[in-house]
Amino acid sequence: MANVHQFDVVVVGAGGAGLMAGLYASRGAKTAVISKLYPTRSHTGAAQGGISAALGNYEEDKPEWHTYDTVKGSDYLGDQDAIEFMTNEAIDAVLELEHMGLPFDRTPEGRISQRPFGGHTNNVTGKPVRRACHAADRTGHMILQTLYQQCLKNNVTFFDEYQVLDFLIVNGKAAGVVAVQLATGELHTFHAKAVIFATGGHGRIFEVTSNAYAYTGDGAAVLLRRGLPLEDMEFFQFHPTGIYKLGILITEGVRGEGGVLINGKGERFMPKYAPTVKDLASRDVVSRAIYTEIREGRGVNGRNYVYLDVRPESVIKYAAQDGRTNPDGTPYTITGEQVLAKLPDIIDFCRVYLGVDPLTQMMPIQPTAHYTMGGIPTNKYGEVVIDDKNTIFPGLYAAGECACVSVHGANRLGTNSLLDLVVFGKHAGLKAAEYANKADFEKLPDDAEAGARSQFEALRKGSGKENAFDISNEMKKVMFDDVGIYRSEKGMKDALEKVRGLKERFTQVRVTDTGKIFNTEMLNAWELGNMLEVAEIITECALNRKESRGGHSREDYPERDDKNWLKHTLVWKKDGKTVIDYKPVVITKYQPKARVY
Amino acid sequence: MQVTLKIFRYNPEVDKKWHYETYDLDVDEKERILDLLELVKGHHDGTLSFRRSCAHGVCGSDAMRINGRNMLACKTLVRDVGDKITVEPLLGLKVIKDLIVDMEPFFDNYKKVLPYFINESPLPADGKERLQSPEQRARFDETTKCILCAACTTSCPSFWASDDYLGPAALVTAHRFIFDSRDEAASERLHIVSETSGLARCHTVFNCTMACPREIQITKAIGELKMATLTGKVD
Amino acid sequence: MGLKRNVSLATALRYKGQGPFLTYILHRIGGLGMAVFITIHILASFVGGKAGVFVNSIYENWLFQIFIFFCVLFHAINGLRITLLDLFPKLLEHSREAIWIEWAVFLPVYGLAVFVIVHTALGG
Amino acid sequence: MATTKSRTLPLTKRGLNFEMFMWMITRLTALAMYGLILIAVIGALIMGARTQMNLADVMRWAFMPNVTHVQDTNVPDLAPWSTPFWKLTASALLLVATAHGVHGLVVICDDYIVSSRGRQIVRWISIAFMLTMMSIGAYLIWTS
Ligand SMILES: Cc1cc2nc3c(=O)[nH]c(=O)nc-3n(C[C@H](O)[C@H](O)[C@H](O)COP(=O)(O)OP(=O)(O)OC[C@H]3O[C@@H](n4cnc5c(N)ncnc54)[C@H](O)[C@@H]3O)c2cc1C
Ligand code: HEM
Ligand code: SF4
Ligand code: F3S
Ligand code: FES
Repeated sequence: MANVHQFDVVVVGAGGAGLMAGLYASRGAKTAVISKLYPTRSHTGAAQGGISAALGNYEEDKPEWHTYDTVKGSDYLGDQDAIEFMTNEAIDAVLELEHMGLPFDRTPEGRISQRPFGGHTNNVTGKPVRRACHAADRTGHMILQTLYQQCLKNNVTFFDEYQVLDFLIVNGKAAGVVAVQLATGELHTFHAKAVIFATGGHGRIFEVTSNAYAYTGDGAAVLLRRGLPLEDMEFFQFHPTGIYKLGILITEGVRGEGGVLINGKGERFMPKYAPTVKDLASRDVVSRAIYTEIREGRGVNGRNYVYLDVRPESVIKYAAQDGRTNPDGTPYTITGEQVLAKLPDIIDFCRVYLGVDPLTQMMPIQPTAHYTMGGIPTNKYGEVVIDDKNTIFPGLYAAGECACVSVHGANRLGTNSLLDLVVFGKHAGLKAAEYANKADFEKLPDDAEAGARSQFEALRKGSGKENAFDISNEMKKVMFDDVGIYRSEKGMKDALEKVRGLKERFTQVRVTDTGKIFNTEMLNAWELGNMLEVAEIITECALNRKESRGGHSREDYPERDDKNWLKHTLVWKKDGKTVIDYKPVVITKYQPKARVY
Repeated sequence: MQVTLKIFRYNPEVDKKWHYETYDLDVDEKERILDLLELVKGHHDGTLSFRRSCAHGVCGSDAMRINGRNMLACKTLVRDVGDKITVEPLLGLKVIKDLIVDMEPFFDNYKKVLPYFINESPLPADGKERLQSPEQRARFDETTKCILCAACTTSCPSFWASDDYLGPAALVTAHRFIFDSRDEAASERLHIVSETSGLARCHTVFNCTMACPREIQITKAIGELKMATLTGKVD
Repeated sequence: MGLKRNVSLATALRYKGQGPFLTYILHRIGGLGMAVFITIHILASFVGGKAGVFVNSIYENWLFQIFIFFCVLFHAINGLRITLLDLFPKLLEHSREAIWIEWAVFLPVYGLAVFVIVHTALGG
Repeated sequence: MATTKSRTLPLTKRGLNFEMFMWMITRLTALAMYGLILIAVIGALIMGARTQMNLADVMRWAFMPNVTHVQDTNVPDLAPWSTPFWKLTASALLLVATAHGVHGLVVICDDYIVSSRGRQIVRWISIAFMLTMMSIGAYLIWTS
């Protein structure tokens, strides 16, 4: 075989999680980072608002509060040991990023600046607390750049524009991955002792989404096909504020800086739903509030959107009503210039895509598909676990959005994902290197590429009756409408049928491009296959969970049901059939109680 | 509205020479050029190839020439360019297929300017962050915005003349570190950017600044670098 | 194999740059024009004789004068703009205005000069 | 408050090399040319150019205040136009303009010629060319 590469550790994905893992793994073992995009194109770069850590640079804050907020945010589905682990590591993780040169915004004292974010509170007073460390409204961009730069500094080996298609298992252990080099169309086998998946989420299965084209659930689908389980796939987060129709995200930071939601009648409606923290309630709560307003006819012009208002005069007016103050106790005020300085990209998006200037006009927004809470089950060291007893799969690791630790449970708090990337990316990298230094290479199977090749061949053989683009659009629509913010038995059953039908039709798709060089048609079709796979699993898991919790909210079962459903879903694909099982939630300090904001 | 989309096409495995292909589409004026390309790929010709990811101008995948000027396809709306649209690959980089160009020389130049934070001094005794005033932070804010889309570098006549020229993007990166009060390798970087194929090749053409989708004042940043080599002032 | 990376002059000139791209091209033409002309002029004066007279006759030609005066004036005014912008990088933010001012100065002066040259040429 | 240690690099640490030095020289010579041209124009006006010369002649003189440039005009007395002062001014302009112009040519060549050998050759040729032009020019100024 011509294209075989041997590395101790192979990292799949070069977003925040992959780069952090690559950086740490490469210090202890020979490491390669493989990515289907140039690393700096990864979706981490789109993250806007910030990364949370209880630095307390403005006011008192502690990791315990951060832990509790996260547990509460997760609607008690998050594993509390893992959450505690993450929030305790948070401070060092953020400081480490600073030491790597990340240009955080600064306080007047020269320390890292922080802003309030949904669900982050002072546990004593219940008031929002400034916990999100930020670099303007492009924190993720800065993290991505900084980590990539540090990888270059440390001579990490990159394979840019290689798409991983298959995961190799030998003797029940990880043995490597197979990837296609986009520029040549050649298959490459990466022989490895340890493999870390950090491929990001799958938000592209929804019509209105803040997610990148690359978010097609590759990692999850590849492992699913190889018989590994996925966890909590029914939990998907809808962010309350996406640009109307386009889904482009308007960060929660806008509300952190004092922006408020306004319905079609010109009323501020969040106090009705979350009397204490109002517009800064947790995302699932705000998304549902917006939907309720729209459904009860209070959308703007009877359409399915509302307004987000960050005009300085409105901010000052509502801040005064809320009694919000500056750190020194004076009433909170803001000017147009300050808004522009703190949220330059958001202002830019609105001007470009909507022709709306947020400093003088309100922004039309609607909830948008945003974050994958579920994913590849791991423990807090990033080791992939494969059953309810947390049995470790030797040599396989996962981190970032594609993984489910689970620290986000049923609903992720804003800014906790970036934290998740750096904390668990780092530990996955460390563990993988440690493992690789003890383990031996498994012998590669004779035809390692066979699995990958046959997947591609199937896509060449279809009758060509069906069009992939149309299938993709139909899937997105049905998933957004029926497996979106509000779900019901009937809607989801219809959706499942539809998705299965689409899967069937997908076998009739034929890729017309027969070339090898940048055959993006082939790759897109393969990705559509992954999306359909994931969409089906999500729908099945969601149908199965008969309660409402966090991001999963059912009209037919509107209450949380801790007696029957305080457990993680595990799902396998066995001989084409979906198998669902459960795993207990780790509860240490915080017993479930009703969640009010 | 009815638009005519003319696309540069080149498939190395079939074509000897590149050509243009024209598509008539019915689209909304608020659609992105990227949406149009997706539509062509989905319904007219699946072989059309281009890079894209974020679809809202933050990842830097889809810089290309639209009506003769470098832009991001996902940040340009139909109403910004009218109903006659021509899409071509970036200039000065080798075309691999259709709108996809070989980005390696671009990233090679980026890597030349030590594009990473360097500070080998001990950390503050309390183990916390290195201090930096908001003013010091603001000094290099502009150049931290770069998404490495290459729109600037491939609009620069000096880069067209030779890809040896570091190009505006690499210089922007150098600026980001040289003017960061915490960084300690300003001198090394200034030596690199003042080499023959560095600052001296910039003739204040401003194509870069006009092309930058992140609205970075690139020419100004380069100007500051030039003055820094002469005066030694880096704060 | 891919196409070459080379950018032909024709393609380069088709790039839709804005004001400063145009001035850059003209500046280069102006600089080159002057350099070539001055070299030839000095050499011709040095050699003298028939060749010198011939070169000077080109140089007396009004069409040539329109061209070379363009080179000189444009290069000088644009050069001043570049020099000022370069020495005070802060001004680079106002490049658009600088270009406007430049044309506002250049066009009347050059227009007047062309008028005078043509007038002289026609009037004897 | 954050550290405020001065960040001015010493001369050897600025990356100030031939390229950047010449970059500055190009701007300085540009300014110098403006200065010299101004002197020439003011001088010409004082010496009565306004009534005795046409625009083209003034321009010619301004860009190179050498007496041969006013020989074909209506100026009655060439003596004030050919003093050592003007010869010096003309020589200064010659030097500055040649240095500026030749380096300009080098810059243009450097844009397109990438091999360091090629660049070396261009440099030597231009130095030779520059010296030649300067001597010929000086000869013309001081013998006219
Ligand atoms: C608009 C937006 C704003 C956000 N804002 C915030 C915020 O303010 N705070 C916060 O905490 N979180 C935020 N998030 C969430 C957070 O940014 C993401 O969850 C996180 O960046 C995911 O990082 P990752 O490393 O897991 O994946 P990514 O950064 O997406 O990286 C995935 C990588 O995997 C590679 N890859 C994928 N498939 C393959 C394959 N088959 N073969 C090879 N490589 C592959 C890709 O090339 C890429 O390099 C935001 C998300 C979005 C979309
Ligand atoms: C008042 C007079 C002049 C001014 C203000 C001036 C200014 C400038 C400046 C600022 C540059 C640098 C351009 C850059 O780096 O992009 C330049 C370049 C140049 N100048 Fe001049 N100049 C003047 C006269 C001359 C003369 C008399 C000659 C000819 C002998 C000349 C020939 C050139 C050439 C060939 C270049 C290089 C062009 C390029 O790089 O594009 N200049 N000039
Ligand atoms: S400076 Fe601007 S144009 Fe250049 S690569 Fe960066 S973002 Fe793109
Ligand atoms: S286009 Fe090029 S010449 Fe300079 S100002 Fe920009 S780098
Ligand atoms: S697709 Fe990311 S910049 Fe256009």
